[in-house]
Formats: sequence, C-alpha cells, structure tokens
Amino acid sequence: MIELSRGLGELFSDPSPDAARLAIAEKSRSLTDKLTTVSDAVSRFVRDGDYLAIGGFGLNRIPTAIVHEILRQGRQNLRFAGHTSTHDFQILVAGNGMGNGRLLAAVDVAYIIGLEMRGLSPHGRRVVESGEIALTEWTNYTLALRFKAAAMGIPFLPARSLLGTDTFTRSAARSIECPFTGEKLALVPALYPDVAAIHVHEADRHGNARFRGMSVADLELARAAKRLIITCERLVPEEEMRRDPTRTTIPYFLVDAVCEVPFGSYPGNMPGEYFSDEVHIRAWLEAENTQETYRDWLRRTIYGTRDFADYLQLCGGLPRLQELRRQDLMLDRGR
Amino acid sequence: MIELSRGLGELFSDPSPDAARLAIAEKSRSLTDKLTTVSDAVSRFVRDGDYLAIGGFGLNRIPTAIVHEILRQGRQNLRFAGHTSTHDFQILVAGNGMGNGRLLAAVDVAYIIGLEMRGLSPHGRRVVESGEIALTEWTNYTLALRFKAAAMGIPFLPARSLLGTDTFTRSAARSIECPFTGEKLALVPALYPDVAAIHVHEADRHGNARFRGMSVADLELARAAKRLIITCERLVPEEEMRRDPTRTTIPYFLVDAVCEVPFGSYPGNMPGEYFSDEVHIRAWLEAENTQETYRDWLRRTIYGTRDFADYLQLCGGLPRLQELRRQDLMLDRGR
Amino acid sequence: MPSYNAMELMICCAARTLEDRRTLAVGTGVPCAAAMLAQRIHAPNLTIVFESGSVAPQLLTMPISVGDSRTLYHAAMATSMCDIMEFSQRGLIDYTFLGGAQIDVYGNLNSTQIGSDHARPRVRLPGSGGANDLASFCRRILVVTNHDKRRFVERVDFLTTPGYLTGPGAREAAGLPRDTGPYRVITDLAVMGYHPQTKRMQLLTLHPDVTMQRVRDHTGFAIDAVADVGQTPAPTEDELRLLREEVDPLRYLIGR
Amino acid sequence: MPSYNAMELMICCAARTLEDRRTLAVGTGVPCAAAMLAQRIHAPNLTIVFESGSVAPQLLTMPISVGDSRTLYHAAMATSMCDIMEFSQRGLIDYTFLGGAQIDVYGNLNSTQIGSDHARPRVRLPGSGGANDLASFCRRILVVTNHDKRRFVERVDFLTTPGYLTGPGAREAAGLPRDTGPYRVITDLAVMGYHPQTKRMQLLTLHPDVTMQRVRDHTGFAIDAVADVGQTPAPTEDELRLLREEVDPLRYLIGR
Repeated sequence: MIELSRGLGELFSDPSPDAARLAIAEKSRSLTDKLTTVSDAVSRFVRDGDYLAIGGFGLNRIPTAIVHEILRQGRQNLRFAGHTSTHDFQILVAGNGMGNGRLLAAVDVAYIIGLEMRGLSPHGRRVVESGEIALTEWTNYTLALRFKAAAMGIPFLPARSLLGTDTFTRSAARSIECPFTGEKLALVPALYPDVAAIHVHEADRHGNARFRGMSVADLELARAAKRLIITCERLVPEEEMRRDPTRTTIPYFLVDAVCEVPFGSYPGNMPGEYFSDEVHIRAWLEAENTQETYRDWLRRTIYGTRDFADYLQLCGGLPRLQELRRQDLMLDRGR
Repeated sequence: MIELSRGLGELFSDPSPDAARLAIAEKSRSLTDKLTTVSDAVSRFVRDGDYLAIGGFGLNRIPTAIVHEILRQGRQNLRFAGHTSTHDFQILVAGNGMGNGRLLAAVDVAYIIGLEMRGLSPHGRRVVESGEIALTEWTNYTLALRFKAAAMGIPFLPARSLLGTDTFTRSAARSIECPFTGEKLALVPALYPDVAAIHVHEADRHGNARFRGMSVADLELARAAKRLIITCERLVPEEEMRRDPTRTTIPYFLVDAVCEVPFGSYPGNMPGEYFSDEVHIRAWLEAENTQETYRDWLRRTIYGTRDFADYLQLCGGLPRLQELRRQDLMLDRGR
Repeated sequence: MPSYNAMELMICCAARTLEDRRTLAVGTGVPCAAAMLAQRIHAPNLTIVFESGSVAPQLLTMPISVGDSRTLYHAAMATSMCDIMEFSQRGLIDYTFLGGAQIDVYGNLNSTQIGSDHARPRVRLPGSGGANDLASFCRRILVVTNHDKRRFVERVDFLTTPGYLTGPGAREAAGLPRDTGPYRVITDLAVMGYHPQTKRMQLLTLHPDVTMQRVRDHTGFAIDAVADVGQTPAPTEDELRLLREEVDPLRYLIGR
Repeated sequence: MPSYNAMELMICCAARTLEDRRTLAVGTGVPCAAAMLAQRIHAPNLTIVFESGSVAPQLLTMPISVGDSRTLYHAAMATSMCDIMEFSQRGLIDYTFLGGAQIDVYGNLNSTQIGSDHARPRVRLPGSGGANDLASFCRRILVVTNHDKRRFVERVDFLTTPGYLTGPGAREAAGLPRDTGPYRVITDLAVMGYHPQTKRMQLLTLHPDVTMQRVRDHTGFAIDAVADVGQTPAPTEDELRLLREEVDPLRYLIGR
C-alpha cells in the first residue's frame, strides 16, 4: 500500500481511536436522569478549547439554544466542524471580532459563511478574511465521513472524493493506492469531537432520542462525540421509546445531557413542525452590515435574553411560531 | 502507509468499485412495477456462478421462499456469504452432496453449519468436511463490513478486528500501519454480491421497503448487491411508504424484484409477526442424519411443493402460524 | 412566439438536458426548478435526491435550503447525507448540478476563495459544501451560471471541485471514478459541452440573438465550438406555462 | 444450604462478575441467563446488547437466537450489527461472553475446526461468528464452559478468537485496542482469571468440593493459581429462586 500524497492542512483533532476510547472509558453507561437546563448543560459539557460539532444541516434541525448559550457564556478558542454550517456558524462567529475575545480558533470547513440561497454572512466574511481563524478544507461528505470513522472507532476512512483538487491540498487527507485494486483513494482522518449538540423531535430523560426526516450526519456525529447534549422538541416517557425501538436512533449511553427546548431549531426549520423564519434571518443578515448595528442586534437577541424561551418571545412568540407551522405544513403551498 | 501482512484466503469476488459501477450502469432507476413471483424472480435474477448473499440473521427475517426456489431450480456453483447463516445455509447446502451437482462452490464464512443453540447441521458438516466447498474465513462484523464497503462504493474498510488470529490468516484481509496514527489495522475488501435477497415486513410495488426490529447487515447488503430481490410479508401502496419516508430504509432504485410472501421467514422468526418453528427445525435436523432420510425430507418439503404457500400448508398452515404468532407476542412468556 | 427572460431560458435548457428514468442530485434554485420542470414535461420518472437525505420527493414548492422540509415532500425515503453521497459514490446517481464563482475551460469550479493566499484570501467564499463530492461521484456534471469574464476564467484561483482537472485522462489518473465528468454548462448566452478528446469546453448552441463573438467576449479563455453550432430552441409555451404556474409561481427565480 | 447443580453455580458465578452500570454484549444460553440474573440481583442498571442489533432490552424470556424477537423485548433501540460492533470498537461495550471448542492458557479460543488442515478439517465448526470481533473490541472477555482436557488445551488447533495471543504485549503488538482482553473463565470446577504480568490463566476460586488436583487433571496445560485460592461461594437462596423462577422457569439451561 503506497502513500501518494498528503494535504497541507492542519489536523485540528487527534484521530486515534485508542485515545478516544480512553476519553470515554469512564463515561456513564447507566440509565440515569440526564434532564437539565441549556445553561447547565453548556456550563458542564462545553469547555474552552474544546472541539465542537453541531447537528443538523444549514438552518434545519439545529440546536439553536445551545449555540446561543455557548456565545452567551463566552467560551474561547473552540475548534469547530463547519459542515454546511450556516446559522450555527453565524452565531458562533459573533464571538470573534466583536471585542469579546476569540470564540472560534480553528474550523474544519466544508461550507461556512454562506446561508445557502439567502446570501453570505457579512460578519462571518470579515472574521474569516481577517485570518484569525485557522482553516482546513473538506467537503460535506468527507467531513461527515470523518464523523463516521470516529463513530466506527477507527482512525480513517477511504473515499473517492477530494482527489485532484486544491480542496485536497488544503485538507489534512492523504492519498494512497488501494492494496486490493491499485485504484487511487483519499483517506480522511477520524474526527472525535470533544462535544456535540443535536436537536431532535423526541427524547426520554435518559437520552434515547429519535427524529423525523433526514438524519444528515447526526447519527454519525452522536457516535463520534466524546460528550453529547441532546435538545428535543418534546420529552417523552421511557416507555414510549421502548414501545417502538426501531425508531430510536441515538441510544442513551451516548448522551450526557437532555434539555427540552420547544421550537428549539428556531429560526431554523424543524421537519413536520415549523418552517424557518426567513424574515428574522433577513433582519439578522442586515444587522451584520456594520459592527455597530450588529452589536445592538446581538445585545438585544442573545446577550439581552435570559434564555431561549425569552428569545422566542422577542421574535414574536407563539403566534409567529404558529405561522411558521402553517408554512411547514405547506398549507397554500408553503406561502 | 506500510502493508504488514496479508491473509492467505482466496478472495471470491472483485472488490473494485469501478467494476461494480460498470455492472449497475444500466440498472433501472425508474419507478416501475417490479411485482413478480418467487419463481420468476429467481429464474431472472439468480444465475449459475453468481455470488449470492441472503439477508437476516440466523433464522430471523430470512427470505426462505427465495432460498427454497434457488435449490428447486438447481442453480450451480454459487459463491455465498455465510454471515451467521443458519437455515439459509442449511437449505442451500442441500444442493451439494445429494447427487444434484454442486450448488455451493465457495463460501465466505463467518458462521455456518451451526443453528445456534439448536446444534449443528449433520449434512452441512458432511459437505464442508468433504472439502468440496472452498472456504475463506471472516467474522460477523468483518463480513458485514465488507458489505458496508461495497455499499459505500469503495474497495475496502479498516477494522480493529481479525488481528493476531488464524481467522486473519485464513481470510483475504490485509494488515497495515495507519498513516495517521501508526496503529495497526486490518483492511477488509469490499464484497459486491451479484445478487441478494432480503425479507421485510412491508414494501411497495416499486421496491421501497421497510421493516421493524434489527436491521442486522441488510441495509448495507441492499446497497452492496448488484441485483436485489425483496420479499415482503405485506405489499403496501406507494402512498403509504411516502406518508412516512423516515421509515423507508431500502429505496426502490436498489430493487429488481418484489415478491409478496406472507409468512415468508417461516420456519424462521419474523419480529412482531411469528416466532421460529422449533419443532419443524428439530425435525429437519433429525432428517439430515442419513442421506436417505434427508432425500425423503427434501423431496417432501422442497422438491415436492409447488411454491412457498404449498410448503406452509404442509407444515401446518394457518393454525400452526397462528400458534407461532402467539409465541412471538410472548403471551404466556413465549411458551 | 411567447416572450421569456434569460432565467426562464436557462431553466428550460437545464430541464431539457435531463433524460427520463435517471437520478439527479440537486441543490436549491435553478437546478431544482429545472428538475421540477423536466418531471412535468418529458421526464416524469426522473428521481431527485438531496444531499441532506431526501430521496425521490414529489416537490410541491421550491425548497429554500437543501435540507428543509420542502425537500422531503412525499419523499420515498428520508436518510442520511452519507447514504446519499454513498449512493453517488456507488454509481447510482446520474446527474448533478453545481455552481461556483469561477469555472475554467476544463469545467473545474471554485467556490472557496478569490485570491491565492489561503490564510488571507481576498474574498472568502463558503467552500465546497457537497460540490466536490458530487462532482467526483456523479456520472454527468451540469453547471448553470451567468456568463461573464470574471466567472469563465483561464485558471480558477482555487480548484474546489473537479472538472476534467488538467485535461484528458486527468480525472482517472487522480483516482476519480472512470465514468464521470463535466457534461453541460448552461448560461444566459449559450449551451456548452466538452470536446470528447480534448475535454475542453466547447460551444454547442447559441441562445436566440446571441453571437459567437459575444460569447467569446464574455469568456476568459479561448473557447472552441462544435462544427455545427446551432441555435438554442426558445422555451415553448408549455414549458413557460408549467414553469410559471407550477414550478415557480412566486417568481423566486424567474422574477430575478 | 440449598442444593444446586453445576449449571446453576456457573450461571451465578457469571452473574456475580458483572458490575452494575456497565454494558455487555451477550449471546444466548448461559451468558444471557447470567445477565438476566445479575440485573435482578445487584446490577439493575446493567445494559445488554445483542450483536444482531438490540440495545438494552428488558428480557422477559431467554432468546433462542441472538437475533430473535425475544432479544428485542422492551428494547431502547433496534439497530444494525455494524452499529453494535462499532459501539464495541468505539469502546462503549465493557463485557462480552464467549465460548469455543478449545481454549488455551492465554484465553485464545477455537470455534473453527478440530485438526490442522483448513481445507479438510477433522471436524468443521461454525467459525467465528461475532466472537473474534467482540473479543477484539470489548474491555473484558468472559468465558463460561465445561472444564475438560479436550477443551483446555496447550495450543488451540485454530486461533479463531483472540485472547492474550502469545502472551504479554501481544494484543497491543497485533493492533488490538489497548484496554481489552480476557478477564474470567468460569467452569463447572472453578473460576479462573489471568495473571496481570504473564497473562497466563490462573485459578482464582475452586467450586465447593473441587480440589486443585481435579482442576489440574482436567486442564490440558500447566495452570497456576493465585496465592490465596479461595472457595467459590455457593449460590444463595435468592440467586437460585430468581434463576429458577424468573430467568429460566422452563429449565432450558438449568435442567440440562
């Protein structure tokens, strides 16, 4: 097996499965009550310097409350997995370049700054172009694959992606000749995040969790992370989870904290529950235009709210959320 | 990346993803009606010399009707994936050493001949000990992992299994030093079966399929195989599958034939539907004791029945199946 | 003949390139509109997948995000990103639509940065997203984009997503699947393909009222043309009606 | 003192080795009975997984197959074999119970063949199943088996499943996870562990009425003992009652 080349990008985390096994050796495997508040979960499980990963895709099924709280509690020097990370990156990067130190120190990039069809985050661009965040390039699949390698408990996985591009050159992947077929392959190193947060439809107090719709990379991420915070739209009794175990996709022994956060993906979309609040997101992007307007915005929305329920109230409360539910159900074709 | 050693076992299939892509280049991706009979599905999609894989685990959720029909139609020189393959192997190996040629020519072994707590198959032992089937050794995980590599469209996957054992020596795996961590790993080559059969609870006529309970290695297998036959307990309308897409786990474009076979895992267990018929299996094992008794048994059960419904009737019909349902629901603790 | 705008023509051209009974990985915007239109005209059995996990939805309304609820409407399966990407890597996805800030003569795309210093780019763009993956795995890569010199460049500042790389044989030499590569580029001026031997982009048809010279003026590299460059057929009444009434009734795209 | 048979004692010994709040990959038979008994006595928070995909069932009745409906009773999750094996490879599964036709002084197991010719074995056995995997991944490997000379051999005919391989450091040198290895062997005669340095099997406790000599006579290799070999405590009334009334009321195992 011949190694052909290697990317020049920095590897921001240790891909060794033995190191990862050691880190979870004493993690509880017990059916204990893990219910807590968002503030407590972040203060206990997200630490300065951690490698952080956030579930969902874009503005869809994201644990917004956890991301707010990380900003609110002023965590510093996090490393971060930016896999079609739109609003979550947008919130986190507000901890850089605003006079509150440096929340993000390093980012594995597949897709950041952009909010898909909604345009680019002006503040995100300013921070990233300033060079204060170290960047290593990946792709949506190869970053998901890095979680998958970690979930499997191995140090790397092969792929036929990245090959021949500058994305490879600026990644920390290697390329090899397959010992079985002679075909060229990229190898991507496992990514074991220190902590991850995932938003789901339903969980029980022990952490058994399930959701509807696309799983994106969350099943892999749940299994890759050393610590895991689950936020859920609705708590359900343990018996309800055991009634249909086929639907459980995250088992309790992966989970460290469970927080019930109704409308927890707002202003993002939650499949079958509520659509994204495009008006709010447009206002947010607008507010980013200058440091001054952005400082005011953040003071009002994040720093000035006690918690996520308070933020929802500020954004229009239940009437607005009911409007978004109507959009999600595609009554009148989603208008 | 240094290759350290390689197993001496023969590789019975081509692990190249480019070859596998070529094989499915013209496979239909269309929502066409794939409903057919078991006899037609086997005659069109299972060919002499094919590499065959069967879904389920042990006697659980197995496509018995397809396996019967392969024996009945007298296929020759198949290669086979023996991953906790109990009753399916038992049926197939009845095509060897009984004067009907050689149904099985080569087997990748994780677990064969045994029927778990029920003991060993006498005929299976006779055939395998005669040396007429080429064997390469694997494990339940590494054989599932070989399907997973194929499902992913890559030539191999790494694992921390097999290492240091004779199982490795008699496998076709390699061992390497990880280029990222220096840790030793086994690499297992992808297994792209020519044809697979999987039994599920529900499918629609296009092949979208879902089941309850453990998926074992069937999701990987469905994605690995070049041709796929689905048997199902119940056909459901397409709209029913689209009503809850989270439950679909095998999409129609993987599927070549759909056969409705109620009680299709009999004498095996179908989670939530009916338990295994231990009386029938005991009688089967008993019948294997001599070639003469076994020939009579096979004549009566397989060669002498027109189809699977006929076989069910022979085995006690609906009253027996209702008894097995009662056992499966664990009324009276499964007695 | 009905009147139409450049966006409507581009969507119609994109739709026409999609054969029936094929699979397609799409994003939001024009690709999605093209797929929806194709399904309503000549390709009712065209299967759409989204990289976030939706398989074969029967789209009612155009999604805003590649992972939003709308992508799941009447879907046959909701699964994971790895599953979708691995269907593609396995060879089951025929087409993909991609875009970028820059494209070169071999169809290579840049969506990472403008400028050459990776640590301090002049303009930082979002990055690959799933583009590099889908361009590596899918059989035919389609690009729909506006046609201008800053976009059609001699050499991309950053090769985010593989086209034919440095030319004939380069994809295969890099290890990409043998049966893949750039297929069509559809712009507001023309439809382009790739020369079967040289793998260089070449003009196939000019849109109505567009001259070859105008295309050359708006292209930052020397662009060849097939011997018999034709004219792109204008949108039909049927295409326009379905596009305006069913695909994009709120004029998200065609009102731009 | 209540009377009991050898199987009952073995199941009780196996149950006692399982700490509460740990995870355990089991098969059918004795391991399953041991886990069910442990949950009912000192380890209510012991989590069972089955390699076919069941996580944390609340077993009502002993399964016949590692993948049957009974393994899924009130389970927290039904998943895939790869998922279970990868939880194990990831380090989340603490214990596993394994068996085999032969075991050697380093706890290596053979469940593949008797005889040395792989193409024409004297006796062909089923093969590894999931044993090699679980023995590679889980932190502590437990074996429950009858004690006789044909089973406890100097050298296994075929090393299906790794124990300590050739001795100290060999697992690590082979690439197996650092925090794994054989832990206990429970037989109808005694309970054995492994010497922390030499990694050789050693006697920990003798069952009531069993002498050291009897163990040696039934072991095909030289077996050491810890300095203070004790006597295995007999099953308590509570253990026997729960075992007979709740775990194995049909006497599948304890009636053998």
